Amino acid sequence: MNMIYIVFIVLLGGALLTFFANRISGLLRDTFFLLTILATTVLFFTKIHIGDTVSFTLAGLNLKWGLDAFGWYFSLIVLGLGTMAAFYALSYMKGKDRLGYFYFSFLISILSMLGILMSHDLVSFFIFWEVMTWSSYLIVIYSGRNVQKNGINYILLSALGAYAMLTAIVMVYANIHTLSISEMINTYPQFSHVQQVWLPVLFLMAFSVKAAMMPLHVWAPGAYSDAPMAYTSVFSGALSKMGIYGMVIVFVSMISYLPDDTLFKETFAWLGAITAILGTLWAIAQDDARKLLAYSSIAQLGYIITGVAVGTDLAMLSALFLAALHALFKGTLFMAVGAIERQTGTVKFTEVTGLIRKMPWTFIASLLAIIALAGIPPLGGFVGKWMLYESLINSNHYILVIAIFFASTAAFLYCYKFLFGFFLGQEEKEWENVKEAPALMVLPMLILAAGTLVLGTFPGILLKPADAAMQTLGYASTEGHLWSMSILFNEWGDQVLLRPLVYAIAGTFLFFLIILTVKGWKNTRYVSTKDISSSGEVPLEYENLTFSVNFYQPFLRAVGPVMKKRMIYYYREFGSGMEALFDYSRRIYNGNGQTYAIYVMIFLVIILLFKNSIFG
Amino acid sequence: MQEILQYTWGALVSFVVAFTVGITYMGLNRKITARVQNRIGPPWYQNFFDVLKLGSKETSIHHGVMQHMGPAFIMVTAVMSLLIIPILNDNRFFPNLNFHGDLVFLLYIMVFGPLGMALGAGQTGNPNSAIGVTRGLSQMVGFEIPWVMALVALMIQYKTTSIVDLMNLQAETGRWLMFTSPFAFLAAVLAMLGMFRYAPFDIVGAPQELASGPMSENGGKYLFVMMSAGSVFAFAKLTLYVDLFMGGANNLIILVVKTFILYLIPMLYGIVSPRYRTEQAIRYFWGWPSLFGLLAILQAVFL
Amino acid sequence: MEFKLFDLSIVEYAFFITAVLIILIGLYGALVKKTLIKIVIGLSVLDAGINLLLISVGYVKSGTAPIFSPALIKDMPLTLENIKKLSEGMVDPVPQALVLTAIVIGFGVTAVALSLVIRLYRHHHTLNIDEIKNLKW
Amino acid sequence: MVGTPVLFIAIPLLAAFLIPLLGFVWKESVRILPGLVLLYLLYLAVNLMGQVAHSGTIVEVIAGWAPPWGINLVFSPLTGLLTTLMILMGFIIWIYSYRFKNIDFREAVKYFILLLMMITGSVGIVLTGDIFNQFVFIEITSISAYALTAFYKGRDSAEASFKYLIIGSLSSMFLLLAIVLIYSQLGTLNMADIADKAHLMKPGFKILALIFFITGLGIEAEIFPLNGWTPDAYAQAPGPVGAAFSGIVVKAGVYAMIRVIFTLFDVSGTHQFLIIIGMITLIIAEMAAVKQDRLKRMLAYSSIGQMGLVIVAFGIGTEEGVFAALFLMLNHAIIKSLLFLSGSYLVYNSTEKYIHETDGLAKHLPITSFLFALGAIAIVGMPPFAGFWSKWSILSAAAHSNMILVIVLILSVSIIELVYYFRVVNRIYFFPKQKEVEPKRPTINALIAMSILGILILVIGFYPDSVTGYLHSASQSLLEKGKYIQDVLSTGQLFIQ
Repeated sequence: MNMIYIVFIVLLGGALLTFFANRISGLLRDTFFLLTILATTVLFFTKIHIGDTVSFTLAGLNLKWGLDAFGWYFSLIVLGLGTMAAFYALSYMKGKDRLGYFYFSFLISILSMLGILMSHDLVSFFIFWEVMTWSSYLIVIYSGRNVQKNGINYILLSALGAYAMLTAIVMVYANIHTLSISEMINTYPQFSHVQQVWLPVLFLMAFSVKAAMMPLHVWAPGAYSDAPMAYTSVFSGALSKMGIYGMVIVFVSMISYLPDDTLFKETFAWLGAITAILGTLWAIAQDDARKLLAYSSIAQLGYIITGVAVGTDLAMLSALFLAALHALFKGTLFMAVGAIERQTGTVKFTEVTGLIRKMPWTFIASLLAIIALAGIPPLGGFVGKWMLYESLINSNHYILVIAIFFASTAAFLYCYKFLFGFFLGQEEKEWENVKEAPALMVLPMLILAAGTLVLGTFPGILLKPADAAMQTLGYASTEGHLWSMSILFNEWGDQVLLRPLVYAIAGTFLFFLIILTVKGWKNTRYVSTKDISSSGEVPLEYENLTFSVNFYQPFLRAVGPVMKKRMIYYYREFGSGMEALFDYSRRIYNGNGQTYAIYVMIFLVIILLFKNSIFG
Repeated sequence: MQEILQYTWGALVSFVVAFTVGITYMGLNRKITARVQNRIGPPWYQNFFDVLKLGSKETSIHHGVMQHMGPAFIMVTAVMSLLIIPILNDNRFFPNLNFHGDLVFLLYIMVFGPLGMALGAGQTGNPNSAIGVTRGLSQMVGFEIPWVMALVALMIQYKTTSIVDLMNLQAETGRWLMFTSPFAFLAAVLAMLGMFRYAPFDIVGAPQELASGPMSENGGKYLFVMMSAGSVFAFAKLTLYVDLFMGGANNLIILVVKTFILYLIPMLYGIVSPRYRTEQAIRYFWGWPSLFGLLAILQAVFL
Repeated sequence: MEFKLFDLSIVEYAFFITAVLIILIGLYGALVKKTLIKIVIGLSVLDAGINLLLISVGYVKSGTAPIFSPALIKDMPLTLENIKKLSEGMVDPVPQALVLTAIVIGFGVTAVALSLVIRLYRHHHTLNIDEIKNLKW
Repeated sequence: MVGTPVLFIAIPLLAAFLIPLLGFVWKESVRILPGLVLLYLLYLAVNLMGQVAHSGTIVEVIAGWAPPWGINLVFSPLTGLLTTLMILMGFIIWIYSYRFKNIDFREAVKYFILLLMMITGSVGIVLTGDIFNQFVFIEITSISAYALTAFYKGRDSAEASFKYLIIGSLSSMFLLLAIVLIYSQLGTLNMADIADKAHLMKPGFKILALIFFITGLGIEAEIFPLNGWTPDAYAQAPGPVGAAFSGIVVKAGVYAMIRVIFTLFDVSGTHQFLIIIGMITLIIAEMAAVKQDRLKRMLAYSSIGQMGLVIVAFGIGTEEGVFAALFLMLNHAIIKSLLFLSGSYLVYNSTEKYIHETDGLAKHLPITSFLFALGAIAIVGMPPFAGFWSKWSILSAAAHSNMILVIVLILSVSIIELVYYFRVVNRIYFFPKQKEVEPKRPTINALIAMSILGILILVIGFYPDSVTGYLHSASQSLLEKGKYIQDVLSTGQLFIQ
């Protein structure tokens, strides 16, 4: 039996076993869960090789699964983050109920993502896409908060996207009578002009929903913040990347054929940039850490979309690199929020402060992730952002550069808010007894955060598979070509130019740190945060010195006009309008049997009147 | 090894130069401000005493690791900017880590230190620090827009992202960019007003209101390092402007003259201005300066 | 056998017109009258009209009963031609069979309807169909 | 040969009359007998299906009168498939309702007789080859359905039943009118014979007859605006009867309508008419379903919508379209029955059957809730469950006929459908339980019945090839009109010779 089947069977069987083991004992369930995900990861990376395929027939359709370098790159994200999140979940979810259900959905969503990456035909792609939707939906509603609002929003928009994709798929199937993705791409230039425009539009609709692009992003803040944090890291880190995966395929294989005057790429690049800007602004306004990170995810995906849409070699490389990096740092951050939620019971910046001394490891992981997110050298985020800027400048998208730059500068605001809100500031009595999260939660965070650190100096680790993925997509590219793409890479061959800078930074930092530490070492002592000077007075015990409400009020006042109404407001208006219409329409059934009989007669009379035009 | 030693020596010298000049400028600022306001004011070398006093003071308290590291962060920014920005045209002595694309790198490294310091300020637990930080960050988002626009305009116009290239270009043609790209210069200079945080953009530290904001819990060695870093950073920024728009400098004297002339702009503007609130400041930067930035880009694209 | 609807005599027309009239009366009763009993009566009238229409289709003027009695057959061999010849002048038996069935069905439906009316009256204490609208929308 | 098609009608009718008699001897036999009958018929149907696949359509002549004079039963791949489906659904519903009216013996006798009659009538509608005979079976089905709708005395069931009865009487009137028209023109009642001679009819009469048929059968097939009775009847009938309505009775109605349109007449424009009317039915029903506050009523509207979709698929008219329609009929029978069966346990002790009374029942009725959720996910067409494949085949059939608008409309409506089903599922799983609601644990036989349906959903979902072969031959047999005529009439010629 082919290894591809075995991986899927292991995942599905493991999911079912985990689900049923829940009835027997918690330990058995956890064991099954962990074994399944580990076995999948090991099998996948040792036994499945790039180029393996299997094909079979189902319901008269030829289905084909296989792995290529592009899929492999994304599988790396899925399984890497998935494994870490699985370890994290064991500890995070301890003591909650419906665990069988949670682990089952978790594994099924991993399965569906692998399935998407391995599908070589449209039907299995769609099937796995939908499985991904409902399995993640199950987790979104797991907590039971706002299921009717956020859950329905999520499933509704996902369905909108999925059905757009389904329309495109049946259009393709009717045209070329085959479902193979590569066939579709090959025959795309021969499609009629209308179809050439509509196909990518429909596909991109589906993908932009999952990638949370404006204006289809409205589900994301609610869904990301409602899912348990152990899964949200996968949700935002890996699942949203499936949208990016699809977008890359569509952009590379379809839109590049369209004539330039359709402005397709420009529109999309701008939508990505607007997503980044608005996502950032809304993130700044949040007081709930989960919401903040959710909007931040939307914004980060906006950068990636821009990179994909611009589509030059370097832009694509940066998008792929950022996609993996986003998984690393956003995974870490969501896990950190989860850790804080578990230890303190709240995730509001306005409630919890001063955790740095209580949860130092969580703080270190968050700090690294935040630095990577902000794109500050020397961490990995900078490399990705750099490539993006460079590709935008080289391809003459100047205004876009400014938009992206604005978004990433404004991102510092919420980055600071995250760190300050949780870890810094006054150490209040209320949180005196908070302990560091268990090792099983801290370690995955630290490992992921360390990943961003390593990638800052050695991005080649990730750029090589990304380059291989791009070769699969048809970018004429060799390894030498890759290194000559960006000025960051050119002189050191396989490593970046930044190294001496990194050494200089580290050297300077350490030098001054040592000065600061050595000077007056004996005399300097730690004092609590209550012991501060406030205009010469010593603050009293009861004085509230925590600053966390209306954190960025001045800034939000300045950008007020753009943030008056949220996009979801318009959706809500539309939705309630539709519901009113539906409510009105059912009044046709007014309950009177005689009226129904009269309907029958009216129906008959109408048909009789128009029988000549109906039955020509 | 020889090379590294030489670089380190050069770095030290440039640091000392930048420190001296920066502190002097600050002293001059106090003096001139006083004269304009019809006071006598402290002598121009007063700031040297201040720094020396801070450096020699015993520091007895800190509020945690981040606060302890904060000044080091800001120092990294100052030193790195100094290392990346070429100090003199065609210089042999001063170390230079610049590379193609250092403009973008600089944009990021310039916010690295303030953020690090902001973390330190945050840990002190003084609400004034945090309020100051939020104001500072918000204002930064404001002035980064015209600043980036100006830089992007330069990048478009001269097809390079390297400072050295821009300096060489000015040396070759003999024309300063402030004349060939006037709008970019205007936008950059207006953004500089925000960078220096003198009035009307001094709400970040607003001494009367916030007890000097982010700095408020720091004293002794911490404030010493911060002040030093501030002066070095100020000099580095002025040098950058000189390099970009005023043709650089062939020796230190010319550099000092040009930087001082530039420095007069935020200083004099500040003396005669009241204080903006944060949102007013942000809107200010997104008004005329950004318009100039846009004009600069249009000029770069179409001319 | 050739069956035609419209080349018929006045008498045969009379059947059709009567049948259609009865159907219309039945429809009127079922669709306009508000009382449940009247609606049921209307439905029964409707049934009767349809049955009349059905039977009139098979009507042959002054036809005989469709029975191949020994007297009729005598000693003719039962070939197709002979059967055809014999059956000319007989009324068509099929509609009669149909009508019988239809009447039985109509009876059943009326019985169910009336029992329902009783139940409705007990439940709602009214026979006005406009007031029996608990189930709607 | 294990048996002939006539047994499908004869045995259950006989059993229906024997039930009360045997009940005097042994009370339990009232419950057991229908099951035995249905089990035997299921065995018979499966056997005959194998035989049909092997050696072609079986045509059985009743009482020695050969077609076109006598009544004949046709067991073709199409009718065989539907018969098997109906008997299977009947059997599952019998398992489910084995303990129904456990205490009240007289009620149980009535229930089982009527249920058996309804199943027989529906099977008869499908099997018969004679339009008047079909009319009789429709009436048998309808009368038992009226009675079953009014089964519960306390509720508003009599009202629902009476509405059903008014509309049903109109339906039978139109059917008889159509039959009169055809008989007066062609002098025959045999479907194959009518199909053979249809071109002899005057076009005006032909269309008139078609319109009467569409109106009459459209009432049974629940097309808009002839479906006023449907939500009331579904909502008021006992749970298993609702399942039987959506799984058995409607299917027979749709079959009759499709047989008339595809085989009896071929009038141009009918297919477009089907698409339009199906589309309107689908849209209005799904729109009405969104704002329902009663569970079974919502399911009823959903059922109407699905029937609209079936009619649209038939209207596409290609082999693929017919295949898709039959696939959807199959899936809908299974899934909607599951929804009705599990749903009626969720609102078991409630008089008003409000949706909010199901809040938080997942903790108390885990398996029932799970099966309901499975059905909801399956019916909106989420892969990898059964509903997806039928939706896929409908869409691809529409795409092959270049009906983009139809695709867009179907998918838009699917989104509406998704919303209201998921709202209910969310309530069941995540809302706090209402205090006054007392959940009723399902009996073991009910659990077995629901589980069978759940397993069927999974089997078809993961391995659609298990049914597609039958569906393909069924759809071919519907479209090969000439073969149908020949199959039936050749029996008659054989008989004469």
